[in-house]
Amino acid sequence: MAILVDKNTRLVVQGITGREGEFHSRQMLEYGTQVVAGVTPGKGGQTACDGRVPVFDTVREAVEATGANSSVVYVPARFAPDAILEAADAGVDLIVCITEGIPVMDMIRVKAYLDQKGARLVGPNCPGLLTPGEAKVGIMPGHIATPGPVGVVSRSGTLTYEVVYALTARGMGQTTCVGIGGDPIIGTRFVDVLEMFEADPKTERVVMIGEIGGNDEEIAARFIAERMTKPVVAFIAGQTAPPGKRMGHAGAIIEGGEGTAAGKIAALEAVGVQVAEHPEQVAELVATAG
Amino acid sequence: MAILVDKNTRLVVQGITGREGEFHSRQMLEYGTQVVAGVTPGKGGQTACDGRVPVFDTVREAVEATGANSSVVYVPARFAPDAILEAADAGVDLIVCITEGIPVMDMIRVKAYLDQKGARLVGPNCPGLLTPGEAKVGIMPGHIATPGPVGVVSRSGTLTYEVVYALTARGMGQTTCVGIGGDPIIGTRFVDVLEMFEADPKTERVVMIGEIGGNDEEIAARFIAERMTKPVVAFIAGQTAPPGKRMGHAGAIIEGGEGTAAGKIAALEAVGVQVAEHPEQVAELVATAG
Amino acid sequence: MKLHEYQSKRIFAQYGIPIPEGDVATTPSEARAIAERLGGPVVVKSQVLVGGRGKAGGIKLARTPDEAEQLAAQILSLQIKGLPVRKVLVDQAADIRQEIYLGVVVDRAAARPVMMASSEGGVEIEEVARVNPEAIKKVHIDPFIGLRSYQTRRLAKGIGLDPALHRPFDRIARGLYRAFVESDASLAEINPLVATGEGGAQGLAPLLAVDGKMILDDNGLSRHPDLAEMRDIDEETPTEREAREAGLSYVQLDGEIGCMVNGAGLAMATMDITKHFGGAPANFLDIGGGAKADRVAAALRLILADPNVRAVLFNIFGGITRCDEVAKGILTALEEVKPQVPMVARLVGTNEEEGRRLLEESGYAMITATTLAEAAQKAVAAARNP
Amino acid sequence: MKLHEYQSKRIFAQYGIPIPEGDVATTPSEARAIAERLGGPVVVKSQVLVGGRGKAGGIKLARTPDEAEQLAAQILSLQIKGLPVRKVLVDQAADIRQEIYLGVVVDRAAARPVMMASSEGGVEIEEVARVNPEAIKKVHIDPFIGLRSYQTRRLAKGIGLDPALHRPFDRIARGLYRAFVESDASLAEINPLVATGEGGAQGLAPLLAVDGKMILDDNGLSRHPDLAEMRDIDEETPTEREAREAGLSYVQLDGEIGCMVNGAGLAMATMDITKHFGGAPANFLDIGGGAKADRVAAALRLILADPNVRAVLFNIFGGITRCDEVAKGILTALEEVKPQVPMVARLVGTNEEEGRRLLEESGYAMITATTLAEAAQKAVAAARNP
Repeated sequence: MAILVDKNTRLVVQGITGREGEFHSRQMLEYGTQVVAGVTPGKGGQTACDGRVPVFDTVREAVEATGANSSVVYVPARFAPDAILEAADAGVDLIVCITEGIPVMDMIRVKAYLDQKGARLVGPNCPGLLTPGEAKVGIMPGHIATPGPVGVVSRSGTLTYEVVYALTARGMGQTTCVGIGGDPIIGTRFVDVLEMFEADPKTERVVMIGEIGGNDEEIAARFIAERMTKPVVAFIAGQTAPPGKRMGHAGAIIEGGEGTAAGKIAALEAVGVQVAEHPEQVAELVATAG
Repeated sequence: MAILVDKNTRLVVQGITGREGEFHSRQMLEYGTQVVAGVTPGKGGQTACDGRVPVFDTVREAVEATGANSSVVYVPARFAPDAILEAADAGVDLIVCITEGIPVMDMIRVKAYLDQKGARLVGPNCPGLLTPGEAKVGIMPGHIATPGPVGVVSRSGTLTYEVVYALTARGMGQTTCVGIGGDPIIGTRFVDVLEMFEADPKTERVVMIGEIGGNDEEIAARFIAERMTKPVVAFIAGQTAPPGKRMGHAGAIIEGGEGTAAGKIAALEAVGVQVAEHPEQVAELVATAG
Repeated sequence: MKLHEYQSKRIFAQYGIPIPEGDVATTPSEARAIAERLGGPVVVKSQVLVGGRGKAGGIKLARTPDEAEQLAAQILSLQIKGLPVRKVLVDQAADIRQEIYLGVVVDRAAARPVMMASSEGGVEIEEVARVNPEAIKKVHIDPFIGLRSYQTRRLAKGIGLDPALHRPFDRIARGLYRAFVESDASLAEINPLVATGEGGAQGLAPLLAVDGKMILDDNGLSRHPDLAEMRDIDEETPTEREAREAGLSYVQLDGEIGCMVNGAGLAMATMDITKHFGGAPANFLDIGGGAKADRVAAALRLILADPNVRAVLFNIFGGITRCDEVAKGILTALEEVKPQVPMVARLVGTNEEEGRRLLEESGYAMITATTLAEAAQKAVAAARNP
Repeated sequence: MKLHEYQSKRIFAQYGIPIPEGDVATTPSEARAIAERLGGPVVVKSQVLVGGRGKAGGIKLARTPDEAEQLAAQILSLQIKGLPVRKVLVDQAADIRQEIYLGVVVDRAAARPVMMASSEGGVEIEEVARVNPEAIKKVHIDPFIGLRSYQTRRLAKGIGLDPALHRPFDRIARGLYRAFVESDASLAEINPLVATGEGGAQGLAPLLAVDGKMILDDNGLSRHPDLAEMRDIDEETPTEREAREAGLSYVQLDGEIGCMVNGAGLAMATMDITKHFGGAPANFLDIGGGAKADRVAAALRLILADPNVRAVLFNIFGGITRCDEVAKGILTALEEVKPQVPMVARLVGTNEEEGRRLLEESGYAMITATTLAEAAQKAVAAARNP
């Protein structure tokens, strides 16, 4: 078992003929992901990745021809909202958006529409999902992960790799690694993933990697206190970040005295979550958590 | 039993201090409807109908103070979309909009929003609802109806009164009379009401009054064939209407050869519905239907 | 409210839709001047608010300004389906490789706009729907997220459009949808949308809206004063205009029984029953909900202004309309207009006693009836033997 | 991107929000001329992109043009929180009966905009939230149907606004929301919105936006070239500007260890761990996903331009970014800039072998590390003993 993606994931890649889209499609194929279709408007009928993936003009055609049930979006920010909506309208269950730089107002509308449709979005501006040994969707480097009992959820990209790498190095494999993205408006939030990990029989321990900005970690802390039985270890990036400055991610900013790393750490520790002092320490805490 | 409105309806009147709003609130009170609140922005704290109905500035306040569960809208077309949305946001179960002249694009947006919220709208541009002996909501004259086993649903206003009047005159009372309105976009359509009548144990026979324009009657015919066990008698207005001319109602127009009375009559007769030749004949057919 | 072709196309142009160069003329010499300015062959097109202009000889190709002047003179002297041609549009002739249909209407059952495209342009869409419904491709449009490019791509592929034209098609389709929404239209149609064989690179439009049509939602007009001004008063009969200005729904028919009814459904039913009993309605007339005396009076004046009317049938079923108000209106009008035809009155519902009392006490001779069937029969009889 | 008060208020005015008469001056004599034109008392307000202008002496009331000139001279010579004042706004002074707060921000948890109003205007909303949270009233706004009048009525009642001001308040609130949406803002705020005691009848605004603030979503700027032009280049350090133009996320800090990292979260974590091991980060620097060699080179030049930097820490975890590309970028930059400080490189993930090989084969002296902790410790040590 795992969450969100697994061996049964049949993936359509939106923007497959773009540089990043093609590069990561190859990586996903190599990892063993069932990349069943690609979409690039105007290139329907061609193939990508050395003839291994048929390309369609629209997601609907891709879904009809290949039975794709999930999609990953690599198209530029200007076209990404359209791509997400297209996937939702074509009826895929899971949409993973890697693209960064989508305006917040666009995402507010996209999310409101997806909520109506009941489609699940992960991202945008996220590294995607990785269920070790089964499937990877997105851009996470597959070789750093290995199957095992730890669920990982993170607002960050490369910081996630850092933690997963350390877990793997210590022999603690993962059920699924989920990058939820660093934007203010995201499709799937900490609590959504925590709930899935709590329900997943294979997941025994959970790692949550947060950062400054917003109050998603505080909401997660409440959820952990009320609903989680499995141990959670956390890390919060940005203890040295000055207020009022956006730290790369559109969502990573301390505003009006809210969203500080200190506040988040306090909220998590108050509900019994162990919070690591640096990324590699997460693995040590997971090893002893319980 | 009845559908949509009954003795338990607790009604808030939006636009109660307007001329029509106040007039019909009095009529509804006289009929025995529980008119528990009125709303007119800026007149909160006053009363209407000789002190019998408290007036609030917003529907939310009215609902909180009085437990209103239904609303009826008498405000001018310019403000009616806002009034409907306000009622939906305040959580009332049923919204009846009497107002005519609301632009179609406004209603498309309002309906899409209400569908998300799960709120039921009847109308706009409709005469409202009447459950004889229990409650009337809207502008139907109460004295023409009497309790009994016939469910009445109609796109028209006064034509409904005509038919109800004839039914009552022949001793055939009604469970509920529902005016769904004559606009192209309406909250509740024939099939919705037919389904309720089919499920209502007190309703034994159903009268459906259609008119030219659209294909709601044709859709109803399919529903009747597939799902209705109770006999249905129909009348379709506009047999003498020329094509391309809007006959009063925004929705009553024969366009591109579609929406003719002849087509609707044929569709209904094809599924075994008796179609009256003139309004008063409906009562005769109901008396012998079964 | 219908817009003329030239009005519709000017609106389209505001939304980035390429239209042919052209202008409107009301005289042959103006048409000549436009043709001279444009250079090359032009199309001279009658501007009347009915279909079938081509078949009626209202659309002609002119190779020279001379010819444009002659053809404009000819077309400006036409009557098409009873409407005099008062204006012609003189457009640069387009090189036509392919004709497409593209239109937006409201799908009532889906409660949202639907865009339709067909490879069979230049033909009425209803005709295509009858003969070759498969040729019509549709996408429904969510009112909140609007028409999206992936939807226009589906349309473009569906009608087999050259992939090189997908992008201009997308821009035009989204422009048309915006024009539709922002004008509160109930129809916005480009037919034909023409593939010209030109490349975008030369600055010439590869797709061109050669003909256009818009129908506006009357209920939305009050918030578009600029569009409301486009109303062509020549296209309404004076009676229809008077009715509209009085807030009445009125449609002139060719029968002899004038009908005044409250409510559109009941007005149609009243017409129907008149026919059922052997008469013919002279009009559809709905005085609307809650009509006051002055509106009723205006309605009666309209009916009596029709020389074909040989009897008047009042059928009022009071709800939001009060029978006493209607009676007052009738009496007000009768003081002014001295009708030479018999009148049958049936007033039922809200304040019906007061309404009947007012009519009875007025002293005017008025036939009364209780049921609609009775009223219709009496009106038919009265029209035959006044 | 933050806008100045005067820029924000000009945008508000485009949405029908009444603002005081006024104009911007860069010299005392310009300020005098504006005060003369306006007549009566004026307020001279420093235009800098930080809060606390009032306390810093950056906002003054002038009764005469003479006084306006003097005060402008005084304010234009100030530095507020390190920023020189280069412009003043000279506004007609308003009669202040009541001060209200009105603002729109994005509520991340609800995934929609929220409008907040408070009767305690003129104070920072964060301060009100801390001291008297009950005074803040909120309504969430559906992105599809927008802010509705029944919602503004709830706000107006909630803050106890005089009923006579509900209509102007509704117009202003809906205008502010439209300004927010149509500018792709992440904040739009009027503070204070002032009740002037004037009646609308005299043509004077009963509610006036005396101060305004907008922050724009950087991701939305590309579709608002008019707004993008409003960027005040004086408010960025040259380094920050260079970073922005190179597509890099860069924030200057005051430590001694220059950090180049891919990914914002990892960049923050790298800063944090540097501190954890006793060092201090000189900057936040995210080279972004999929960075190419030239962007990496630009990043390295930025870091080395900071004279405080005593060691450089490269922490690259390859995903969409390839370690070989990063290595090429580092080498390109090194050819240009001859760094005098030690460098610690840690490259893991996609194409890490190729990246390491490139660095090793280049011949530059570079300290390498496997774990982040190791890299941070080595960088801290290297900075101390170069």
